[in-house]
Amino acid sequence: MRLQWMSKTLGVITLAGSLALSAQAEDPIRIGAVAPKTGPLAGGAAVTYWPNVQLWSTQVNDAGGLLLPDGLRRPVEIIEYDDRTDPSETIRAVQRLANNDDADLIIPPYGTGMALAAAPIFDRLGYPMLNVTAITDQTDALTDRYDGVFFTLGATTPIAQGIAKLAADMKADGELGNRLALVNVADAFGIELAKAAKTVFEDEGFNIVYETSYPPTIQDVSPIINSAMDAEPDLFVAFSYPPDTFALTEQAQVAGLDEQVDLFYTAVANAFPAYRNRFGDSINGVYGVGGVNPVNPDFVAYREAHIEVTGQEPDYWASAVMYASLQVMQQAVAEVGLDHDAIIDYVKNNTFDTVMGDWDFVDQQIENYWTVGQWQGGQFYGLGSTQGMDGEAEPID
Amino acid sequence: MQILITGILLGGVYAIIAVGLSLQYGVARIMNLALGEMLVAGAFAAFWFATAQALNPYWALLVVVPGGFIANWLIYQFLLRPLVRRAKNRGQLEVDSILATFGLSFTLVGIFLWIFGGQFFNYSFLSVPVELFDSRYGQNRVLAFAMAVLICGALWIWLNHTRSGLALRAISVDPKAASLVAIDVEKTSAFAFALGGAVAATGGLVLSTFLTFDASIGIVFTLKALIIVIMGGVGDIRGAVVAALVLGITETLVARLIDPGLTLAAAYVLFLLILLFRPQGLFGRSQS
Amino acid sequence: MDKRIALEVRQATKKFGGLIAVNDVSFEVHEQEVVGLIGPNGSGKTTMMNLISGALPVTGGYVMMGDTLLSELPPRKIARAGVARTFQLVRVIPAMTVLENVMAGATFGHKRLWGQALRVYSQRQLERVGLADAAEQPMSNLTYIDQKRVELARALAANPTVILLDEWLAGLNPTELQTGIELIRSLRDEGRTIILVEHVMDAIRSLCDRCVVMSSGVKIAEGSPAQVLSDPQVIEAYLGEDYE
Amino acid sequence: MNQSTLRWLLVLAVYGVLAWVPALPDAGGWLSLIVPMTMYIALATSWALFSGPTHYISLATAAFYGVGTYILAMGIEAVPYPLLLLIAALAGAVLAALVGWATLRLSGVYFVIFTLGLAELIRQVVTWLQNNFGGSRGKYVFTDITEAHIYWQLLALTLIVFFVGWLIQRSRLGFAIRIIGGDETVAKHSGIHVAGAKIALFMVSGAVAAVVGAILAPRFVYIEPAMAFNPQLSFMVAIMALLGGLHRLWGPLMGAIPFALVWEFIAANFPEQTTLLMGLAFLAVVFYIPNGIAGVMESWHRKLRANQEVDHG
Repeated sequence: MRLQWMSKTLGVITLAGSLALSAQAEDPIRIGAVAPKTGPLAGGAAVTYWPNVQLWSTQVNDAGGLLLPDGLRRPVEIIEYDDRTDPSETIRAVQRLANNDDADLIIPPYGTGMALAAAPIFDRLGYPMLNVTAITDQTDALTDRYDGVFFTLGATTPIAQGIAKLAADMKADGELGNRLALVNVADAFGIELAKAAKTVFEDEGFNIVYETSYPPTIQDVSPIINSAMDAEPDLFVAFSYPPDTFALTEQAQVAGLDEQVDLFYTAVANAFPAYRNRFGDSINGVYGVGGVNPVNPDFVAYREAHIEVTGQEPDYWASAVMYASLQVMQQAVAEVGLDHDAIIDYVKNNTFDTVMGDWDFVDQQIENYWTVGQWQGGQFYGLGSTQGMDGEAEPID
Repeated sequence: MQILITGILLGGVYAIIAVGLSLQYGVARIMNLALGEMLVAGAFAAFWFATAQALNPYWALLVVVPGGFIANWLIYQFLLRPLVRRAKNRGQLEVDSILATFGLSFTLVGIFLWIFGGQFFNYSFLSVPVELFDSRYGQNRVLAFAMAVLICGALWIWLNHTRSGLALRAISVDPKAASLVAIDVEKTSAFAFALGGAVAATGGLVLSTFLTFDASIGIVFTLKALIIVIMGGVGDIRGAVVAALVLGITETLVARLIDPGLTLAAAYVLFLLILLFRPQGLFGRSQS
Repeated sequence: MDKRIALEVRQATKKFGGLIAVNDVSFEVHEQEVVGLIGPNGSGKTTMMNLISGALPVTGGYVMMGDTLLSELPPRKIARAGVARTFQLVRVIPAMTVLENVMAGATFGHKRLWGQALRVYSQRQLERVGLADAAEQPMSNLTYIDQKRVELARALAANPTVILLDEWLAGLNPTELQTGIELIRSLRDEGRTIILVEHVMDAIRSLCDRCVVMSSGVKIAEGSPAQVLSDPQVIEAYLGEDYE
Repeated sequence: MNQSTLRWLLVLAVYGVLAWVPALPDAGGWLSLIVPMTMYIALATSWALFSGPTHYISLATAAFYGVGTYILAMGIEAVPYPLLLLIAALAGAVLAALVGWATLRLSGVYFVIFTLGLAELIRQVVTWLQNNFGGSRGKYVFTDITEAHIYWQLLALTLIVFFVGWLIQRSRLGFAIRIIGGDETVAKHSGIHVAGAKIALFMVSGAVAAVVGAILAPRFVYIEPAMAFNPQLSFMVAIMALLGGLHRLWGPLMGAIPFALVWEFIAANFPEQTTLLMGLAFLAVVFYIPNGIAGVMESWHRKLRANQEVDHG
């Protein structure tokens, strides 16, 4: 009786064990994703972050799963967390993904502040962190300190230089005066960019006639535009985030600032299709951060797939980079599997074929990237980059 | 001059909200911390009319006014009246109503998030310039201010020149005495609470024509409305209007001259000064 | 009356907005004296008590005790100076035991005891008002009359020089009234000064050394109970109220 | 040995056991659950020390917490760590004194409104200062302090809070505050410095929240205003304390533990609905358990005892 019971139990255990084994090949690879679905940056993440996660995971799963070194494919399962644009929530979500959800990989958070806040936790937990939407001048310090942290979209000073050099060239050609209005959103991204830009602009001989910052949750930007107008600037540069980029542009049109200045520049969300859809032809000639080569065939193919899978267009800057970072992860996993140290090591030492072209990480950073672009005839063209990208366009008036 | 006008245009719309709160707190004696959510609801309705229906957002008034009235009436009847009846003393009622309306506020924000998501939203309505005293202002703002004048003026006339308005004022002065002269205090309080909510929702609609909103912004407006009402003197509509203009001008001044990031700080400094020097409000008489 | 002056009220005035509740009232209270503050309802008696105890600040005039100017002090300092009071509508703390309610009077004010001494001392005050056995009961178990006794015990616990009793005898039955009168008299005999607002005429006659009569915020008479109660002005004031 | 010594020995024994949590296998998972819980216990208990007897609902917890966090972030490179904790406590107390002085003389509504916006106010000012004079919004805190260190410190802090609470309950201050809570007029006429007593207690809860903020700062490594002054913290603390019950020292504990557990579950499974559920929790506490879990437990206990007496009699 007793023996029978024991053998039965054993049988059940072995059965369960073999089931687990056979299931392993089908077991999904758990990939965490943390970004705002609520809060000030939710709008930005809804354009740049979440659709790419959806696009990439759909494509991978349609192909039968994520390829591993043993030639097997396992489907990916995305575990999504909303950090509510709150860095402490980001950290908690990353911890939860690692400790409770046993995520195999984690896609880094959206937004500079959130990414910087999460970097030490990624490092502590040992996960590779392929940042996209994190722009800071502390990239060197961070990559020195954290072995598995990578940056792809650029650093603050070169991006600030992008617009400043462009403006300086125009000034040298006599197309632009030297009175500058410089505003920024008071968040990690805006503060660092404004600080870097200020130095560069001053070195280029610009006279800053108006300067201010505003909180990410600002509701009414008309005081900023009105103050800027009173200072009679020749160019208006705003290191802004999605909701305020729209608000600043609209208010500038109401007040007539866009006609008064010769150069109007806003930052994140400028390169969003929604910006064009909202303002139509009136933004022709408006400058913005980043850029793409919209006629590059790789980008066109990516754009079509993006529209097909997610029902919306990618933006003209970070979307493709975001997708490229996922491609890097995919290629690394195919070579070395899911071991975090191996992935980190592989990413450091290899070249990747991405929608952005060939990517080589130098000191854990991508060094060639778009810095400034312009709306031209309903498309956003990259005008300048750090080391010369293919297809740089010429500015129009 | 431009700062002054911008401030007045903004303050005018704040006045709508503050008058709404003043009706609720002055008459029904409940500090409704979920008022801001009524406002956001009004803004959402306008947004929906403007984008999904491609209509003039002011059409939303047809929904917002009766909707706000009914919703607030229900809230008063089913959520707050049990507390009024249960409370042993005024302090108890105060704590309970604060906690309950906070709970309500979070619940509503949660529902908004659920339905609309967490994005910031705005829409373009009449964002074309109009020239006033050599400066340009958005037409939407000027129209919003006109609405504010209309609403506050209508309420003012109603309160001071009609019988039902008189009943409301009587309760706000002394509920006991009011009940002695055959005013149904409970019914009138419920009416005032509902009306206040409807007015606030209308304020939200008006604000949404030129401000950016998101689901959780309500609390900011609740705070501003509270500060205005306290500054103007509880239950005093004239005071609320003046205080709203003061707040609008102060905010614009600070945003223009110091930093747009310090508008709430500016409101707070005003609040603190009032607390320290005139806790009974700008026009309030000191009471025993 | 050759006793020293314990409390001096001089031209005390209290306005609420446009309403003048106490108008230019002056009187003196001597040590070891029981003074009755009487008058029809709404004549400003309770406001007067509030002015003395500091519950309300004076609009004009002053209240002086010895060489302390009470009218510029907050209530807690007045309490510390030795003025204790009861309230027209009983004020006790229902969430506390009877003894704790009494202890409240002897901890922070004129008397500052703590620990065992406080408990023993407070228990003694309870014995005085005849509630020794109720010490550990929750306050809410007591009748309204017993709550009034606790209130008096709390006032006594401060060992005050001046006691303000606001209609403390109201609502007592004849036996209780007699005990109450005896109790107050014994307080005076210990050397305390007592000001009482009262409607119970028997009590006023047998207890008060002097009476101050107020009507519509002003003092209309002052003197021994017999004197003032036969004053035609006083009678008119009271009759006017009775036929309201 | 009297009862209270016995009770304290028991408490110390429990703490002795709890101190070993970091030695458990898979300690990381345990700590990520128990650190926030311990934090909430310290915050909710100190919150109730003030709000329980006075009925003033304070929503300033996030403000004090953020001030503590920032003091640590600013000073970590220059000032010894223990001294920073002390400075944080002091700063929290001073801020509480200032806020209390401005608002505690007035009615509860004013106080709630003021504290509600306080965190946001300080956040705006800090952001503005950093933006204009700091050059960067965030601040890195690199230390060797591990999760286990943080846990031990919080554990010690809760012990201190309980001890201070116990001392206050037995002191004149505690008695004064009970009287104030019962009837402020009686308190005034009994010689109690009403505003002073309220401010003193508010300072205690402010100091504790600031120290908690300082202790937890190293956990986040990158400090920036939006996270340091997160208003949600204020509401979480209030709801936990109210859920547990304010009239007992151990009440908030009864609220913090289950709420932190349930909240962890909610945040993991219904991340979209956290705000909604928090609102419903508020309403549930106000309408159904106004005396908190401690109140419910006591009434059960009373019923049980009454039944026993009936049985024996």
